[in-house]
Amino acid sequence: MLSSPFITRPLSVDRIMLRVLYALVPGIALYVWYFGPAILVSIALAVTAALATEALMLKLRDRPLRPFLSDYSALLTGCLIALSIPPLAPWWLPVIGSAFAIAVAKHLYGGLGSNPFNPAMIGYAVLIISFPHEMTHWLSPQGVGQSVLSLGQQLHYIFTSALPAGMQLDALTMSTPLDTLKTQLHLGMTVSDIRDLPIYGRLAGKGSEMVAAGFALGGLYLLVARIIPWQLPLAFLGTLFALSGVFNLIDPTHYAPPLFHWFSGAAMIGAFFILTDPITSPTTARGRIIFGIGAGLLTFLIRTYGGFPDGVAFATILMNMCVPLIDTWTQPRIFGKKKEDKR
Amino acid sequence: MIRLHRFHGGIHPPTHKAESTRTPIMSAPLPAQLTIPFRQHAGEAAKPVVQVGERVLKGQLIGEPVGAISSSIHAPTSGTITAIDLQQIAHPSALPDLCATLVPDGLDEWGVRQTLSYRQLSSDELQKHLRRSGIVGLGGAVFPSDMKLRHPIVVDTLVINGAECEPYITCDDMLMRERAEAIVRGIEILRHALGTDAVLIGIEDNKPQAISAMQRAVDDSSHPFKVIAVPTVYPGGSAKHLIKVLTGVEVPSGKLPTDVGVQCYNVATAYAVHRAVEHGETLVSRVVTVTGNVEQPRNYEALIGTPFSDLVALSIPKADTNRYIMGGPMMGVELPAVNVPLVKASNCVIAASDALFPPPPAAMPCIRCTRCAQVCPVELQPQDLYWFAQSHNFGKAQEYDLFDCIECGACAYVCPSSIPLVQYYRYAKSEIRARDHEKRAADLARERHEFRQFRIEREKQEKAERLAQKERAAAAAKAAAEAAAAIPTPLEPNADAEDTQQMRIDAALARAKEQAATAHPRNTEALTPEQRAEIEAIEVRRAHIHSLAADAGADDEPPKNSQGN
Amino acid sequence: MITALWIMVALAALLGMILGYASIRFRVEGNPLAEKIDAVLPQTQCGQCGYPGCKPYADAIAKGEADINLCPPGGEEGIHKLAELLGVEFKPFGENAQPKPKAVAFIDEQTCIGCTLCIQACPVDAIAGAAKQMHTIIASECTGCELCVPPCPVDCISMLPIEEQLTNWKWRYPVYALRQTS
Amino acid sequence: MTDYLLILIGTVFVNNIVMVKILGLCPFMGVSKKLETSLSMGAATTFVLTIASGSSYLVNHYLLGPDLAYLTTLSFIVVIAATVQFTEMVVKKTSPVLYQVLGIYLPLITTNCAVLGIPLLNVQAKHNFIESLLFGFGGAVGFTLVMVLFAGMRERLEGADVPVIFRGTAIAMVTAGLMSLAFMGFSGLVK
Repeated sequence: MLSSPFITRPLSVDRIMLRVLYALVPGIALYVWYFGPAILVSIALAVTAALATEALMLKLRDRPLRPFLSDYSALLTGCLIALSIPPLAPWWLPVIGSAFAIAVAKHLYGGLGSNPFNPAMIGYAVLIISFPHEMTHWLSPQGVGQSVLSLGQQLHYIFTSALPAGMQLDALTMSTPLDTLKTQLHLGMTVSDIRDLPIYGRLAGKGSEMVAAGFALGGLYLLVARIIPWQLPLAFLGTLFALSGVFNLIDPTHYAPPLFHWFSGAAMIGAFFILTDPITSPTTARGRIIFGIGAGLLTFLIRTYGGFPDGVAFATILMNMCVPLIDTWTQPRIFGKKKEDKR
Repeated sequence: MIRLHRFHGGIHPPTHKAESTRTPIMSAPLPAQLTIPFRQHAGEAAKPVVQVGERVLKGQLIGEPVGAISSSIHAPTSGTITAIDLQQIAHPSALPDLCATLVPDGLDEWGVRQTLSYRQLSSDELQKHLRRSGIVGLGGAVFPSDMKLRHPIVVDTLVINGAECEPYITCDDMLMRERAEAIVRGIEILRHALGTDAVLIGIEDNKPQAISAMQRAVDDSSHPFKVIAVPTVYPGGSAKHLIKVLTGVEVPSGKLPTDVGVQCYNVATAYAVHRAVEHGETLVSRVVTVTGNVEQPRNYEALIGTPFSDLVALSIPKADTNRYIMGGPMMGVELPAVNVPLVKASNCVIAASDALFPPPPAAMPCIRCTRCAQVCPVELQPQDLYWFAQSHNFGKAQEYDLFDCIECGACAYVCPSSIPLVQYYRYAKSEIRARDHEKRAADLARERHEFRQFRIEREKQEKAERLAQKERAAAAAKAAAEAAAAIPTPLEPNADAEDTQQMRIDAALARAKEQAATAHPRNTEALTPEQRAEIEAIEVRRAHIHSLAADAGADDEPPKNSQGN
Repeated sequence: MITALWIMVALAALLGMILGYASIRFRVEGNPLAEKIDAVLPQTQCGQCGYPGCKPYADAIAKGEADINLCPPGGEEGIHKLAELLGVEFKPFGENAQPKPKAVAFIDEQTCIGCTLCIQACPVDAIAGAAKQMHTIIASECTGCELCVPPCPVDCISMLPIEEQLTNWKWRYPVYALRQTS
Repeated sequence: MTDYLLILIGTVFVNNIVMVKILGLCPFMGVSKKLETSLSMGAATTFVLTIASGSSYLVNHYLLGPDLAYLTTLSFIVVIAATVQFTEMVVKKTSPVLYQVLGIYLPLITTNCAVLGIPLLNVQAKHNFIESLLFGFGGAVGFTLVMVLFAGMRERLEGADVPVIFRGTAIAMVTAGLMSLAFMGFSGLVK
């Protein structure tokens, strides 16, 4: 017999995930506009691998395929992995990343809803530690690189790792704006000198700043549609802004300004699409603020002092580890209980 | 104007109240047979006080309260009790309970109706009268109303609950529209009994007609009651939440409203109090909404014990109706069968079809989106409670305040994964209760076992003492017997004089000893040395056994042994 | 080499002194473990474990003389609790010690001859009656240990399983639709 | 001052003894089923490690010196064993429940390789007394930190629908591996 309540409001997991996917569209569109369609190939590869792994794992675990394949969560994981690795990467890079993310970080823990770590970020971390070389060949925005590949040539490279005769990979790719900043600072340049380099635009990297803006736009939609809680992006971006602002005020020659931090690397996509994964983020309002602040702090530290070009992924999984504790220690007061009554 | 307060969360499901408020309350015809359960209230079930075959009058007591928290059950109409046995009732378990079956004689003849003048009544007398009249909270919790007047309580605000927040249900709405004056009189009786001045009548603002009817009745009565429109939000009709909205006071977790000086009654209860005090009518009928998938949704005033099938038939269910829900769609229970009887808690019955209430899709895993936490009126973390309940981690669930959950269903209503959250909480709660019960039973058993062992030990000691006494007495008797060896009439007169069992036993023992003493030499005459040696060996063994037995708190009496061989 | 030896000896002596002092200063008496184990046991006092009651069994477990899977009335859950308390692995019941459904004893009052043997056998004094008078089980206090059954000379005691009623009915675990493969 | 701070941050995060140096895995896996237990275990280890690194410095510096360096390991073991014994007695007296809960893992702090490892690393790195203490304390705090985080995750995982063959230690090992992966993010932060 069924138990009450007998009526429900029609909103389902797949619709939530679908809206998150819609929100990625402006960012991806701008990505294609500035960097060419290679990213679409990458996304296709990652998504296919993610769905295939999901299906395989479900089969192995003797769980129904349809509801889980159609909940779009694997699709989203695939997209996020593709967006966080260089688009002109050999085909096996997104495939390995997605497969690892879905198989180990998601299904070993029991699939949707049980994973303590963000699968996409685990996939990314595994790739950057295992294949650091391949992970640094980012495409130059159109008009900045010395030569340009056609789509056919790009496809050819992705699947065979062979470039057209006479072309060098270094001529096509560059390191990310964040990475360049770090390297050049080490070489003794000042921030303002570095930002005069051709790869930089008004706020951060040329092209990539617009992609970040696209993700921010999608994120704002998610906020307005109340798909994601406001505390997480606000606390994360706020902390990043405040920290970089303070350091930039103290020593503008060695520390990049706040908006540079916001619009470079994975800050925007992280703030709105990665940190806000409900499964791996805290459930209490105060917990979310702590989580966001922690992630912002770690991102800034790793970007500024650490050995990796971007810190969002590591900050995310480091904070993921803290989620159960944050949840336990930020339980809100319940109706009819005074604060001190609580445990 | 009074300042209203807010509580966290809540939802706004479609109300569907208009359907059943188009026509006035209709009196349901007398059914062919009534089934009256003896458990219609919170607390102990009532005890039957009528015999099978007995003729009863309307309003006559047929079940009397047992224990402190209990209430009375009355015959809803005049007729004959044809059975007192287990019958199916409206309960999610579909298990039967003790019910009286009453076949009406059609006269609907009232028994003695004791009317009272409440102004001369002390709170105590009123309390007794309500208990006799079987008045319980008609909002759904069916808590005996007399308990709410019990001393020592200090109440400064009386809250009257006319919120009726659940969708579909309109019985309180219609009652307020049509019988506002009687409700106000009932409120005045309760106010008088509680000795308070402030009375706040909270009605959700989606019932403008009820609000104006009640306002008019209050104005006419010239009592200083305040009728207050509260915002429509589910579950705004939960007593604790209505109190919060009206007074801003939160009833502490695990406490009663009276602990913060507030008492809360439902409007239908106030109406029942008025009928009981000023008309002497015990609680034998109530207003119930019949709605949902029926042609003519409306409210009926029906006798307790009326089969739901009769009521539903009056409203003509549509063809695709396949199940019935008692109560609202948020907290009601699915009826195990449509012919189960109406009880005091039944405020509504909804005919349901798969089109009206589509069966929920298969549950997906929880994605911790916290939409449930956003709507929880108790500010719990339903996603955590679910996580613990589904993994049978009851200790943790309790730590996360599972028992503060009011099972309102708001969490399950918004859950994008369609998880039957409330059922998980009910499961966890009943498991925890069962465990507590087992724990208490185990503690009781331990206590009783320890007491028993203590008792056995004590008895053993006492026995040993008695034995020692006996031996002393026997020795004395033997000495006396030896002294009076010539005269073979030893202890009889003494025994008669004393007339105690103890002395007789002592005498018997003494006799036995004497016999043993005389018999002993005869046996040991003319024995071979081998036999003597054997007997000695046996004696040694026996002595050893004796000492062991003595150590173990020898139960056997030594004289018997000495008779041996 | 000699220095090294001396150093080690000196070190050992010094630390030994500190530890010796500590062992006197922080001495602990009593074993609170048996009591904790006893609290977990169901207190049926049935003796199915081979010990004359729950407390002796608890003492035996605490001393490490008895296994944790000897208490059928406690059920698998009882073993889990003991395993958790003692930090050992769960151990299933043996062949001849399977838990039975909960039951209470019932005396057939027609047959009872009033011999009081069952009263003496009951570990929790849950049988009321006197010599030559009919005996009755106080159901609410009966632990279902079955110890009263064998002594009865007329076999008038039977064990009735506790049936589900409104008062002890429990909500079921929701059926999780996704567990079955579609 | 900054040096000391860097030692502390370095040992807690960057060179975490469990996640990066992969020391002390036995209690890390064994006592991390419950949050409270892991906290207490962390506290006990912190106490032992701090005392042990301090006293082993003293033993090494004043008793052994460079001539008797071959006695380092031996004497450290003796010092650690004594400290653990002492801690055990104190815990048994002050908190019988904790004593019960920590069970075998309390005396096993003796064989926690992190506890021997840190004094030896101290000798290797030629830390002075304060640095040794800080290094020991920081290492222990790092140990406690990851223990507590790990225990929190394991408590939550208890309710998860983990595939049967991965239940228990297997999924705990996977989690520990992924945590270690996350800690690689700190690499390069402090030398």
